[in-house]
Amino acid sequence: MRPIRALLAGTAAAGLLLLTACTTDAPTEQPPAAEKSAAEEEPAESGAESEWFVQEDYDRELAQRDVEPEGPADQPWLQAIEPEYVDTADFAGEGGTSEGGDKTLCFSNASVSNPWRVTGWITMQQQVEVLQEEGVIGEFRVSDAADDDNKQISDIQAFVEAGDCDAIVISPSTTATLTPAVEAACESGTPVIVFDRGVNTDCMVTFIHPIGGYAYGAVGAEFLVDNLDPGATVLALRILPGVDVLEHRWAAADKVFSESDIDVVGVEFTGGDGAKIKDLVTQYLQRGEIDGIWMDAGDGAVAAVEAFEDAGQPYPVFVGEDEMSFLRKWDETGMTAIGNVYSNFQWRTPILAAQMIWAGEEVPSEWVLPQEPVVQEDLADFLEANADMPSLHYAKFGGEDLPGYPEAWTDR
Amino acid sequence: MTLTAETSRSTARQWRERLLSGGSWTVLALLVVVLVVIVVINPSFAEPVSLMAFAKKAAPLVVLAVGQYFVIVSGEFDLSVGSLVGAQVVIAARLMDGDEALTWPVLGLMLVFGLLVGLVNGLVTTLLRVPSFITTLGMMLVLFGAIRLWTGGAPTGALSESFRVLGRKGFPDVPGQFQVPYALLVALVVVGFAVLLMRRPFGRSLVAAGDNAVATAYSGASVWWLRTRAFLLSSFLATVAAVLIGGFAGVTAQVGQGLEFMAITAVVLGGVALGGGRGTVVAAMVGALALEALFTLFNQLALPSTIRPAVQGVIIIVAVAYAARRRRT
Amino acid sequence: MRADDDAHIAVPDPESDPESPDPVLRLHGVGKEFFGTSVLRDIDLTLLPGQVHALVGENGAGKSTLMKIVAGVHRPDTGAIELDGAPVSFPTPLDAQQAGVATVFQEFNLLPDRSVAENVYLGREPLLRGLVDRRRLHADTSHLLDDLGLTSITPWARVGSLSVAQQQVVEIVKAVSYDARIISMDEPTAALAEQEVALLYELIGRLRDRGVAILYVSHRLQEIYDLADTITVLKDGNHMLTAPAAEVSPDRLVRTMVGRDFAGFFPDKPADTVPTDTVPGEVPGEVPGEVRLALEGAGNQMVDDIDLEVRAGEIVALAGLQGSGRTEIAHGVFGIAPFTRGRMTVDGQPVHVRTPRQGVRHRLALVTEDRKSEGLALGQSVLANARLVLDAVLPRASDRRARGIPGVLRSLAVPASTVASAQDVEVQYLSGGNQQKVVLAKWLVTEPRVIVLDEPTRGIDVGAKRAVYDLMRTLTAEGTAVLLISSELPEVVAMADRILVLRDGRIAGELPGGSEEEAIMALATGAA
Amino acid sequence: MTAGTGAGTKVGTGAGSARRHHLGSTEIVYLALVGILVIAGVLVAVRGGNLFAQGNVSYMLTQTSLLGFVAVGQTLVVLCRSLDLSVGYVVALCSLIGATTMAGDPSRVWLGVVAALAVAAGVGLVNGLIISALRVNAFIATLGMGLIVKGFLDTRFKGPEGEVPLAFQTFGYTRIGPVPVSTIVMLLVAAAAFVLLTRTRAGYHMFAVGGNLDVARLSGVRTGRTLVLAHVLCSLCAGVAGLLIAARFGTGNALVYSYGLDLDSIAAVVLGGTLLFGGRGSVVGTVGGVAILAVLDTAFNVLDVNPFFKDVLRGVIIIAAVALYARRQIDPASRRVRFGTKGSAARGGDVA
Repeated sequence: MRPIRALLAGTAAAGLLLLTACTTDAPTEQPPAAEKSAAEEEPAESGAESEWFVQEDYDRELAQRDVEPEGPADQPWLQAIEPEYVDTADFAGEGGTSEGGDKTLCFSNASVSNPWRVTGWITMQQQVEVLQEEGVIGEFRVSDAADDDNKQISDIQAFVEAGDCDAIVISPSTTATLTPAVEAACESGTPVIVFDRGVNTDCMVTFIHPIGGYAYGAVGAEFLVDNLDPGATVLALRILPGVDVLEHRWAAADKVFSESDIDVVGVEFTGGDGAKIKDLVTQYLQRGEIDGIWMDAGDGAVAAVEAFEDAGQPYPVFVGEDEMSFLRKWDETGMTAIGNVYSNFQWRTPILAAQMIWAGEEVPSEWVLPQEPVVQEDLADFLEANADMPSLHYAKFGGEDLPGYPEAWTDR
Repeated sequence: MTLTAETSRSTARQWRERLLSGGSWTVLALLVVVLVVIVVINPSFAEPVSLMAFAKKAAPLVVLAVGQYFVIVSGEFDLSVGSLVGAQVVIAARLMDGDEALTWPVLGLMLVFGLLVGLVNGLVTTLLRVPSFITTLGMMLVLFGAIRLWTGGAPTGALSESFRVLGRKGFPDVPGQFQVPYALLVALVVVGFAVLLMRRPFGRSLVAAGDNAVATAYSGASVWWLRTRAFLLSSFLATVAAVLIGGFAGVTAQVGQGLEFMAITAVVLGGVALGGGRGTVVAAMVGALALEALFTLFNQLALPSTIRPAVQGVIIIVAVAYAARRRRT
Repeated sequence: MRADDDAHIAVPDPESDPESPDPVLRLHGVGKEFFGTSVLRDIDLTLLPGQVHALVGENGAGKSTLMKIVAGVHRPDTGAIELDGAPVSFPTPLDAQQAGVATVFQEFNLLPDRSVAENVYLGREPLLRGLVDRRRLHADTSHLLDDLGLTSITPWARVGSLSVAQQQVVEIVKAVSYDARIISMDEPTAALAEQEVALLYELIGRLRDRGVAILYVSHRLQEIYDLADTITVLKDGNHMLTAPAAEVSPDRLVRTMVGRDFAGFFPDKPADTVPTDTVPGEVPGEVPGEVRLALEGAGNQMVDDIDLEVRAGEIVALAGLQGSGRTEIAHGVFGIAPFTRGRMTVDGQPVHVRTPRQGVRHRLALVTEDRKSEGLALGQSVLANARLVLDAVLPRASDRRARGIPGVLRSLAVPASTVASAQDVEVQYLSGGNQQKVVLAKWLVTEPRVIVLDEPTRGIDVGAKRAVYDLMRTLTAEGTAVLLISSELPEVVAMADRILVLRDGRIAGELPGGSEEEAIMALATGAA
Repeated sequence: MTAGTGAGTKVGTGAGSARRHHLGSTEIVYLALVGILVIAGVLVAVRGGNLFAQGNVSYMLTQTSLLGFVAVGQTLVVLCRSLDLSVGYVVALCSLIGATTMAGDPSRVWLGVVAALAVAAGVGLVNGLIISALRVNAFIATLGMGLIVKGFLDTRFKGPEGEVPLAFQTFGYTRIGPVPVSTIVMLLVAAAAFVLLTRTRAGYHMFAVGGNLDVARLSGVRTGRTLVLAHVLCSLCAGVAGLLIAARFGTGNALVYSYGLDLDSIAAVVLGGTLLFGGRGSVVGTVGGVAILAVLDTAFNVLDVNPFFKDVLRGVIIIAAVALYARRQIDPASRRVRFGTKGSAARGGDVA
């Protein structure tokens, strides 16, 4: 970063903070936050030093990548890494209105506001249908919070209040904010299953998630480090700040980059908007070469690739996601790339977990699903398997054996 | 650009006066200052390739700002354009699903849909007398929900290559070399068309209606139809912008979000008065360019992206306050 | 009939009369200029408590300006104002109000969505322990209303739900609530129906009994004699007469009001009002003097049973008091508030004009009474305004026909510099006269067959007036039918071929052009 | 709709009392609320549920509180013919200021509350001053202020931050019967706003400023001060909403600004019968408007309706409601009528 630019940015930032000074008040009122803020005012955003980075979690997740998961290899959604099983016999047969079959399953969904969630949500519904056919599930009750934590808290409260849920599945909108509501749900005695993002409690019967954000972020960063020469430039594109799963991804990547010779020329928030991504990449390309792109989620990856095409630049080494549009673009262009995976098939697992809990089968208390990126070698297979799928579909959706396949995903 | 030398000479003085008299002056100065600072920081920005890339990126906002200008100058608001852009891109992607043969039929359908939205906005505002802020806010919600209802939450399908040409390609079509983006040509055509339209009876009546609806009605104008046509134009241009944005970057779930506020901000930055009757379409265009230039500047300054909205907010308020001060004295 | 003796009548000096109370408000030699034009010269006015002082005069005589000086809206350029014998000046209307000088303007200064009590005490709500004491608010209002005998109005009634007369009364009540010792009223009955006036009379009577000095501006002779103790007549900004009402006969009052030397001011009627054949294009072959506009039994909510004819080349004037239905006829003809009954024909063809657009299509034109709110888009250029009708109704022909605008503007004696910069200069920066010329121009370029001029010379300078009169002559010479609405009787008398006098929404009678102004006044006021 | 134009003919000295009673918009709002409750109740019953079960009722009430706070504040500024697009950001800001100041320490609760409200009031003050003193259009001023706060939030806070002590979380979770404490507090705030508008000079003056600025000024109302006060109070209400968020989340969260509270609150205010152009309206109506939205939310939730359909219906309802109010705004009484009419010609029908 050129000094003059940093200076200008610093001046602007300082001026701005002066302008917004009325909102910060005296530091004496916020002793715990005050020290941090000084570091954060620096224009450089260093994930590895941020409050989001926890070395212990980072190490664990990175190690988990190499652990052979337990469970059926052809059903990754039932696999678990280093599971510690808990006994669920207490929940078996007990609970609510129905004995044996026709249980009421309640699901509090954060939202279906992005393609990843839409794909997973379809998979989940298909899985529920299977169990409904089998007579395991009677009613499947869903509340969609439309990304509103406050509404989701109410939704969960309503499930608890209604009292007739035989299990409550929660996909939290934000980790920190839903903790009290989830705790309240646990206290009601109904088995609680949390998946995707976590909460700051371990009261639920099982917490289902892929390995995690650190692994996700590190995989991509390591791929770039491995495939780029020292001193190569990388642009990091992020969706938005403040969401833990996304912050973990960047924190890990930043850690990896900081330990390498890669030069991260920019970290930008894009909101996942293709137009903004393409514009940003184009502008970076005007200022110099970009050798690699790291993204914290695949939304709009194709727009980033196109920016290189339109600028007449060679393709970068690219870290995308297992979204079909990107996989197809990757195949088309033959660039060096990796399709990161935040296992979409995890949307099936909570339903199956509920079935297991009702049956009194033991489940892992923390159900860590495998999370394997799509690499060049697998690419052709995934493309073929998902040939009819829409462009914003996720390759590792894990619903191929469900009866609704493929129409449920193609004709949504 | 296509104006003859004679007309441009005769209008030059007139423009200068208008720019000095209203708030338009502010934004032109802002644009120049921002561009100069960008070039100082990064001289390569002045290269034709970079400028053309800037033009390509800015084109959709210019088109949207022109559409919003028609509505604002007639004394109304259109908050539905962002949702409409999103809806149109998603509709296009889903209906054509990458099929080249469907490009034109789908474009036709988009046009019809856009005009329908504009017509509803216009008629509800003028005949049912619902304030346009509410009408278009409602329309924004309806479009947002309906389009997701239709696609199950995330866009499906793909845009055909020929659909994307306008927003993505240029002439000559050699990547990385100097090219005149089609988006720039579209924007120029739109601006030219808008400038001509504003010099037509329709344009003058529209501004007059924004200035004094009673006097305009008493002069024989159908004010409701004038305003409805402004909404139709806004929706039509939102459709054009959708073609450009969809072409530029393809389909993403977030496409179009927040564009209504961007467009209104651009128009207001251009010195066009909210409430109508004052400001030129060229100033609205300059406002859009200034806003885009500002974003580019932030980028060039490597300003942390989190702080950019704050700087943007300060600049908008200061610019409008400055213009208000000028008008008062 | 014009008598020389009423030019200046001795003003009785109230101070010399031991019987009369001390004056509350005195104006000494007050004068006011606008843009170099003197609108008031050396006015003396003395208001006594418990007396109604009528201020009369034609439009443009300076009544409104004088009222606004009293109200603190304008400040006098010369002269002094004394309140209770001490000199005062009112920088803002609020200051005047707080000094006990309240003014009830024609346009309502009320919030329609608030209650009577809330309006009356706005800004001075009674408090009890920091909160508005609603009980006292209502009680005080109630008390005020009772005091004034206004039992029909409740303090909590929403003002918007009241009749116009009641709203007028609320305005006055608000003035009274300031403990106003002087209340001036600008044509308080102008917006009232006849039945509603009684309410106002009653109120004024009670105010007088309370010792309030009332400055009452009105055109209606009946009212003046019903209410006033003293009458002051203004004419062209000059103080003509102040005398006890009982001492001024209606006849003399009218003469004092209208008496004016206008010799040579109005352009002569051409010897022959029949259109000549010199006009190219549109009118050849027409039967001279054919009926252009005719109404038969036309009416709506505001006017009833209107029969009138305007022939090509003829000027027909609609005279009458403000609120008598003149403007409403114009609005009916032009489709702003269409007639709901009767027949209307243009050039012998029955027409239904439901919107101004249809009016323009039938080649009618209306120069509205209120230039600023109904006639012009003030922020737009002269040219844009001048071609507004063309743009709005005849867009295809607009560019071609707009080329004639500079010529039209020049023919109306618009300054050459303004014509040259017509494209750039916003209308709001023009003088009233030039603004009016722009309004006229926008209609002339449509080549109307019937033009309705509603108060075309109101608030414009003498030169512009003359231009308007010349224009009317030119138009009639070209075979246009002109319907003139005016409160300026000399104008009506000198310009019109026939005069229809309206009273309370009906035609009270027809007089030939050149009739005596007194005769018109008599018909208009119902004195005849 | 039959306009009572004919009735105005005899308006004379004795009118006013004889006028037939009109339904006010507040009454319409509550009628609509009852109607929607009945329809939703029946629909839910048909599906075998009970909309009025305790769980659903408390859900409904909980949904009202957050938007309720914001909408009550928004009512004040809308009455003044202004609007506030920054409320969403203020809510987020105050949730963070509150939570970080409390820092999990029960003894600092009051400090957190004071800090959050002080910051909120500061934002409102700046909003009000920009609008009244710098004469920047409220739309632009508050949009810009929202962006400024957003920039601050995104820069300063990297995610949920701060910790709310359990004692304060009760504000978000405690219920008395089916009624959440937060709803009670919201109703108290609404009641305070009601008192402000109906019992204080400041409130009276807000109506005047929104109704007709010139009349207000001529009557000695300090218009600028009134507008600033409305904005400060609006932001304060948003600040309380932020504290509620903090109490419910146990922490502060910047992403609250993406909930769309700004436009939702304006929609609720207008749905509650307050005129967007100021001068007419009530907090009671706003609470009704918020309740309507909450009932819809609850019914959709119980009926398991697609969340996107909710947006569609919400948009339609807002437009329809305002169209209905607009129809009723034409006051037949204040129109002058001299002669009876056979038609019902509206004056200047062409002027939109």
